[in-house]
Amino acid sequence: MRYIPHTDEDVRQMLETIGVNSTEDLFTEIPQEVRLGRPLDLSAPMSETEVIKEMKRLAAQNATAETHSTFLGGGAYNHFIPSVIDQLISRSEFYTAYTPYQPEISQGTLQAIYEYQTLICQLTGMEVSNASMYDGASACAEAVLMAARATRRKKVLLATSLHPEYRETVATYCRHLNIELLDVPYLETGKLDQQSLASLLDKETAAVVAGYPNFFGVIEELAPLADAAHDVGALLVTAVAEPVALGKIKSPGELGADIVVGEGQSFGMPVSYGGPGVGFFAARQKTVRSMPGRLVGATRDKDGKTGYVLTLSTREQHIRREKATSNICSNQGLCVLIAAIYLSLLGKQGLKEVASQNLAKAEYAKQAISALPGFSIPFSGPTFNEFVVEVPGDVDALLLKLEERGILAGLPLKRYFAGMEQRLLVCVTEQNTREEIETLVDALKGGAA
Amino acid sequence: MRYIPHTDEDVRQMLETIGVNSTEDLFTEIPQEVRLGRPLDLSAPMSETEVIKEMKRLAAQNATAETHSTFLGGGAYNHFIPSVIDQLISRSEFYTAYTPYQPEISQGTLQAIYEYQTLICQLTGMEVSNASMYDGASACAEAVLMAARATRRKKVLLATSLHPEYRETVATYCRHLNIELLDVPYLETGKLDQQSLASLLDKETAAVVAGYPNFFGVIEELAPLADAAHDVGALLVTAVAEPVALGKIKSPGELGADIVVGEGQSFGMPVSYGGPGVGFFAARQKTVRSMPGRLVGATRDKDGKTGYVLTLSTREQHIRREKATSNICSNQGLCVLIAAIYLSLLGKQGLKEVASQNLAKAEYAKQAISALPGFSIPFSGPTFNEFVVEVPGDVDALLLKLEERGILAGLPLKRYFAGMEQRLLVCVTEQNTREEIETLVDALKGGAA
Amino acid sequence: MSPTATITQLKGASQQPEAETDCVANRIGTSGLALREKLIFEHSVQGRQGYSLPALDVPNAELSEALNREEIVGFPEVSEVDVVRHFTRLSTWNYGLDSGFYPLGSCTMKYNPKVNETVARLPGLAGCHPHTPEHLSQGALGLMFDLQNALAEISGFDAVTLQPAAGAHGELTGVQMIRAWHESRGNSRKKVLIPDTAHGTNPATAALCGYDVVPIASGDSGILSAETVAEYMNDDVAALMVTNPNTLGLFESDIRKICDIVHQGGGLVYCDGANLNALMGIARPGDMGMDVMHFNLHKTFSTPHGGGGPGAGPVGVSEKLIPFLPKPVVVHEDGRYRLDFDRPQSFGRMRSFFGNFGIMVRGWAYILTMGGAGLKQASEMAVLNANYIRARLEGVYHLPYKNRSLHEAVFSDKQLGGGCHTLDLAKRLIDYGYHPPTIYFPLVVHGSIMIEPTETESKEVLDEFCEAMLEIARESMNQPELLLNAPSLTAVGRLDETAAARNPRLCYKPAE
Amino acid sequence: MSPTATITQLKGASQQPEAETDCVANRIGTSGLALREKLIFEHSVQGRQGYSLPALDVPNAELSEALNREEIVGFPEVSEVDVVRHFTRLSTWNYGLDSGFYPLGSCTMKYNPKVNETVARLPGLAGCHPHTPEHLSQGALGLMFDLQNALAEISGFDAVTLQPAAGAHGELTGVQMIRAWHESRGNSRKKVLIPDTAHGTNPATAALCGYDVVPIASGDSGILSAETVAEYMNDDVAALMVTNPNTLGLFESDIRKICDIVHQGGGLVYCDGANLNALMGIARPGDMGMDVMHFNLHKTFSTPHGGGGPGAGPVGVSEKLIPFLPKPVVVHEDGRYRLDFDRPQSFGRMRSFFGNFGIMVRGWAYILTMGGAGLKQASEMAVLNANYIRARLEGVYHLPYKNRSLHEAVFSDKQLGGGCHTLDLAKRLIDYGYHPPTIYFPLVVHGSIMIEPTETESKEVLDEFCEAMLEIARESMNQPELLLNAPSLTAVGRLDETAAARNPRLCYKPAE
Ligand SMILES: Cc1ncc(COP(=O)(O)O)c(C=O)c1O
Ligand SMILES: Cc1ncc(COP(=O)(O)O)c(C=O)c1O
Repeated sequence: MRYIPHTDEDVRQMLETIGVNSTEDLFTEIPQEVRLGRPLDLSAPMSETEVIKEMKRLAAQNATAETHSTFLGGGAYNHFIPSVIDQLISRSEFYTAYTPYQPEISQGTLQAIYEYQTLICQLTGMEVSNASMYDGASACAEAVLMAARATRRKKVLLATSLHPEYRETVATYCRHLNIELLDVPYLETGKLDQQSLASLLDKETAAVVAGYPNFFGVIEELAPLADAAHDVGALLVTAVAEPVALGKIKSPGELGADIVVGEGQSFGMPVSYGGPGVGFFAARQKTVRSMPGRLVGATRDKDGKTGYVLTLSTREQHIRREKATSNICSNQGLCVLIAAIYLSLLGKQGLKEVASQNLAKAEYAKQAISALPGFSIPFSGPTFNEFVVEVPGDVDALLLKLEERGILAGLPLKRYFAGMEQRLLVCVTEQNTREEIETLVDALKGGAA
Repeated sequence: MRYIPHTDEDVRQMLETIGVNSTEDLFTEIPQEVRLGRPLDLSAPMSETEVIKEMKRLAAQNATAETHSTFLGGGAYNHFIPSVIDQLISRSEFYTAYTPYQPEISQGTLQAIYEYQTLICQLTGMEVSNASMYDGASACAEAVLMAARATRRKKVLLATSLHPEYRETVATYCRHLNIELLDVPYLETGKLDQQSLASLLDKETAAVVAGYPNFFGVIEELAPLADAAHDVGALLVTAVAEPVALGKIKSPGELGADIVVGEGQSFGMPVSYGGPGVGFFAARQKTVRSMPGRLVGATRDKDGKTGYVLTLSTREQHIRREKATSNICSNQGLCVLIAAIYLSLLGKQGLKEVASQNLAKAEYAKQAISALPGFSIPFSGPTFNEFVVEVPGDVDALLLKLEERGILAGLPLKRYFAGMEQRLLVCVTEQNTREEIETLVDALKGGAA
Repeated sequence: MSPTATITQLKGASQQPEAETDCVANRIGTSGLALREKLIFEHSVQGRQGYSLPALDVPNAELSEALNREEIVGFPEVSEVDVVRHFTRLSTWNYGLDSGFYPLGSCTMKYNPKVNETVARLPGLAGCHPHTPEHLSQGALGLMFDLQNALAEISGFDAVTLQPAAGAHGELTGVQMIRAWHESRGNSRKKVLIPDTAHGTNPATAALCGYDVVPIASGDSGILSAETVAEYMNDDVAALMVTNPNTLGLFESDIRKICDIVHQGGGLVYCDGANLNALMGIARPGDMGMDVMHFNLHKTFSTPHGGGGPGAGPVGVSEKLIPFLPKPVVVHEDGRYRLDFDRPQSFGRMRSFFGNFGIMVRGWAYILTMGGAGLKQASEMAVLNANYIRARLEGVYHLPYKNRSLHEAVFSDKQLGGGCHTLDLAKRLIDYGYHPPTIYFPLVVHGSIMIEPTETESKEVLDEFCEAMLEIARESMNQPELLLNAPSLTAVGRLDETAAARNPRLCYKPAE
Repeated sequence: MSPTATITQLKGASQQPEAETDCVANRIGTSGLALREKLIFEHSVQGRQGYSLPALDVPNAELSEALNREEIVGFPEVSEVDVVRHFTRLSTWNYGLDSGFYPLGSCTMKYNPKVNETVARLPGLAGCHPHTPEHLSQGALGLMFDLQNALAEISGFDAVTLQPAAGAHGELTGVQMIRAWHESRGNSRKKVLIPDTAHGTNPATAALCGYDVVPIASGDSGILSAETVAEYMNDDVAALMVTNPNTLGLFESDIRKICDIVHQGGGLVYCDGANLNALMGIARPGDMGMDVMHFNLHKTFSTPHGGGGPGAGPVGVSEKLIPFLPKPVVVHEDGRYRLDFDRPQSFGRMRSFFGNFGIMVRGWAYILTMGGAGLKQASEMAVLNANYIRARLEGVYHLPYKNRSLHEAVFSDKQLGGGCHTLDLAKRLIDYGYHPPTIYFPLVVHGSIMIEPTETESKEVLDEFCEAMLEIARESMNQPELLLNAPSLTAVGRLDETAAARNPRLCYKPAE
């Protein structure tokens, strides 16, 4: 066994030092009645060759952006990943380290997190960012809990246009905490209905939660939402499932958001069947002590040299136990590093340019599809790189026809929304060439005919 | 340009410091008449996305062991490459460093070379190894030159069964140095003809050069060759194109060889269309000062700590210029590291086991093919993981038929040897499963029918 | 003679700085060249670029001015080489498992196999979009299905969900199911019992599910007694959360009886499976009577910790909890794998999509590599290693609990000399070239030193480490300042955590 | 007070060891934790394994006893984790381009792009066997063909071979062709002219082709004058080997005239193309009248040096040398790529197969990325950087040649104080966190300090480096022992190279 170094002689000597006769004797505290009296029913050990072969067999059964033209978004996005990233995160000092509990030999991780926190603040327009949550959905749930803590209120208004899996996660997290969740409907623009919002908001309301862009790809107008929320002392929570948008659309912070959460997968992580990505979480300075999750701060050593440490940990479970702001312990460490590298590489110009390309390509596709007979764009609001399409005929049959042409045309919305049997969420990123888009349009046309 | 950091402002400031007005002014020493008065006729710069796409397009046009069952050897071998290797050689401290001229910040490279030198000595049964040559063929050529230097003789006997490209390379290197090359024929066993050898050997002979195993996969009997050579004061040079064999067959050193060279690609390097691999070069202690190439030696710092340095460099071109033992400067550094990692992972047991598997699988294939009607094994000598097959009918037509079944069945020998129109060199390694071998045998049978 | 010359002479003489007198046998740490590196923002120069994009091949599009962002203020502008050097240098200030021994107790810092990294990067696995139709993601679904089953077999549970992203997330998933089960029976119990040895995530999780936490003292032996549990058990108790082996490295040998008591009282038993590395192939929490347990793939199943994640925290449950599993669940029907969303009793979902799939791939590669026999051997050797360290350090280091240890050994700093504490020992170990053990946890041991070697460490490594520990104990008697001033070899010295918390600086600002 | 306490106090006081007083502005080097590591052989324990193989699925086979090897005496037996930690630790004692500035003159240590590493590992490129039939390796052949053409365009030559594995190998290839050309004309000239600024590989190569080397003094200006060449030229001279720009970083501005003289005398001109990074898109050796030149893909075309290789040393030739190119040559006919072996006048082959294909892939990725415009910009910025360093250091460092520098600047140690030499400066730069420049080459400069920054370094890096150089020059006056004892921060100090050569220990033996 190449991962276990013990030779028979090692074992003999070690048992002797311990003063027992066999490894069996080390387990005497485990009563016989709870022992497993048989070998585990798993396959025999495989060699490295065999493991790779088996994994390639599995991999070959999956469609990817290499095997298909893909227009899938809806919470996970195909963006270009610079080669630099994998080389840097493969440095074992990063990926084989634990949480940086011992700062003197973890300055690499700690400085990288500090930089990530700063980048997230700059991107979202907020003042403090934590060191990550599990994903966008759980970050959103934690944001709701934080809003309830910070306002000491128990009512939360969730946009119906928020990513449905974020909504489900919020509901799960809130279920046993006496937090009441109410839905805010959307309009024909695909944007949140501000009138309904006004009628739901009151002095009991802890927060309003909206996607930005929302699940339909529509860019919400945040400023009026923030104003409405603030008027009653509630917080505005925005959830950004596609943060590349923030290269092109105003930051939630600038528009008045109080907590900004989202999914960072777009920043250099592969779609990886939905994980791991990284939940980002940023807020205002004044609420820092009710934030969930780890925080890295700058400090000094005894000689005055700058260094970084985990800080404000009295908010956390390992100190505060049942009174902690969250139960989170391990977060998405290495994905934080990926995001920090990606954002450093892209930088001020790059993120703007990649966002502009997403916008332009999606717009190009949207216009072309909207011009197809039988197809329409049900929501009139401005979109970023995703938009909803109403298709003629049977969606599933259409999708199958497109698959035959090597195209994954989009996400059918019927799973999430009753009454959306004919709707697809189509996502176009900088990875889709004009040619691919034109093939898609052509195939939709042919498929619907 | 992401590799060039200069902004316009940087350039302006730098030019000012230099005291010139434009970058153009920096090139004043280049006369106008030799200037290129036009842009280079190359394609426009490509983004990373486009470069990767183009390279994938090219890659998709090549057959590999992933797309075909392959039985190709003849100087390059498909062996399993443990994942550990790529992770370690991707550490930038290794792969982005230069030759370790400054030992105090190159101890990683230097210790790894020292370990490689030791591993090569242990494997070949020799006393000193250099830090690598370009490949097996050029190492073989340098061995001939060294033998001539060491013996002050000018006649060298080359086995006809030595890899033909090694023979060509030796001939090229010797052409202008007054070294006479004579061929030693092979017998029906595929082994070198000792009687012819005896008749060619004389007091003018610097060296006898034989493959081990030879190009036909046949394992030469080295001891009598060594004795015969030594009797007249000549050296035995053995060239090992497939060093995995040394896990299973006696070391050339034990059998009396004086210089052992070979190709190390089998030790963890991909076949990579023929390069880079690594030429290894080992000899006896007494001839160390006439060895070509770099050598690493152990020494101490001023506090007595052990460290490693490039040494005996008075043999080399940068000190001795035209009197150097070779002109080599850069060698195959990173491939040395790969070999050191591979041999450390495999170790004493592993190299033996992988060699045994190669032998057993090749033997299995050889027997099955020899039993096919119309097929025969022309050489009777013992082989390692390659053997020559005499096929019925047209070789090219047969190979094409096998390609259609996804099999690269072997290397046709007619390119190298007149009179071998019907012969294939078939190689079977631990990477070929029994199933693949059986499919090969079946396809040969069907293809010849 | 110039003042500098004097210094140089002093250095040359017997009074060498500590960093250079490293004559201690087997001491791995020494002093070497380190490279400083500023913040990435401090490298920024207007107009530099570290990226490339294909030219836009469609007409440009613009947003209305109200939506359009002008600039991301503060974002860096750097070249590719800046980024590469920056993060390369940062990495060199870290210590990873591949750097050396990393005996963080409760964290199971076992070797992270490289083949796992290779397969997780296969385009067909890393590149599959979570919304890919099921018939085009059979490989991903099949892998998840097989992993669910393997984990069920290893743990003795009846079903497994792979959704949670880490251990604590798994705890929350588990306790949510417990609560859903109680509610399905019209039962609204309010309390969860948690021994004082438990990890902080246990009480925090219970609280997140709206439960009141009732701490139970573990007592002198370090383990829970059935009697104590019986005392606490009543019909307001929804569950007991127990870690087995517990965080002292001790097996809860009354566990069967304890489970019976809780069950008889109408409660359920949650198992914190962080320490499963002691038990594989030997005993199964499901067979002990526990109802639900989280795994940490990033501990027991060798996936890398990544400087704090991503991990994966699958949860196994007994039959009765299956209806409450989070959605979706991977099922196998008619030779096809499918995601089952139609689970009316499910308590909901814990996150988007299906979990940290990339981590599942690594865990599955590990299970395939080890096989059943290999996993058992791993547990045996992990326990052997811990007991060996215990045997070698016992006496010199105070061992508060005497029961046979399983995968980890917990000492205290009681016998250190010179006013040195656990923190000082930890920092001194850094100078010796080791990552320190977990310290000050579990809370029941004052000055706890929690050492978990795992099975991937050789006797030689353990011997060298034990020598270092023994040497440091001697140093605490004779030269305590070596501990009190440690670490002395790292590029930054002991950092002021109090100052960091008093005046939090969490975000770089150019003026800073 | 114990003696240790005294030491500690001394340390705390003003007389801090040098390693801790790094208050020099912009000093990158500092002291940090390093980990020691023994030889891999010293980790060996009988029975340990670092590998796995599938079970043998065919009957075992045995060799006769006469052939069969019993054991590879001395080979290590270690686990996978041993190997990973071993080489990881070794790597940390190295300094790479990704660690920091690496101004090795003549080596063109430009940034090694990461995308090149990615594409070189594509299975379809790395996994193609050299004996694959041509119709199944069109991708590999096409890449080689396009690379040949691109290099020809960049250099102004008529054809290019990719076979040579490195620069010196390319030189040998080139001089072989020169000799073959002479012989084809019944001409057996015996001499090759080589200026004293040339790299050692030039004379060594000429000698390997059976030529006598005639050194030519480059004279006061550092460049060859046409007159001098005319003096040496006669009908026993087969060729002149010249590096342009030469190793002093100076352009050989008489080159056209020199080529004419050599050609008129019946000889050919070889160009050592190591310094092509100064000329791309600006001037082409082929257009200057040179007949043959090697490229170093591992310099000009950004492929990594790998701690000494592998590189690639393609050779470009003018029309008249095409028949003599080594075999095979990649040709394009009827829309297909093919290897042409049928070249009767070829001088032979320099190695197996077609060259270091994996390096060609990287070089081609670089050319695609840069395009023609990018290559020209690279050369311009490389020259700008060298001149900037020259301008900043001139005066403080002695500059032996005054002609305008191109891609590198060569200083001498004449103006260092305190008995310090180039070697001391080099070692002191290490303490500052830099890889030293090339030293003691070219030989024409006594105590040569040869600095080649390349275009991938920013003004900020150059400024910091220049500050360090200036500071060290000051130190040489005021505290020369800082240079003489350098490096002081590395885990090993200055190594005794003389002892190494006197008593060579080249191979580990357990008794050692
Ligand atoms: C005993 C125990 N329980 C739970 C956890 C939490 O696991 P995670 O960090 O994966 O959320 C840990 C982690 O250290 C632990 O040691
Ligand atoms: C001027 C010059 N010529 C030739 C060479 C030899 O090149 P290589 O090391 O690639 O063989 C070098 C390498 O340093 C060089 O600088």
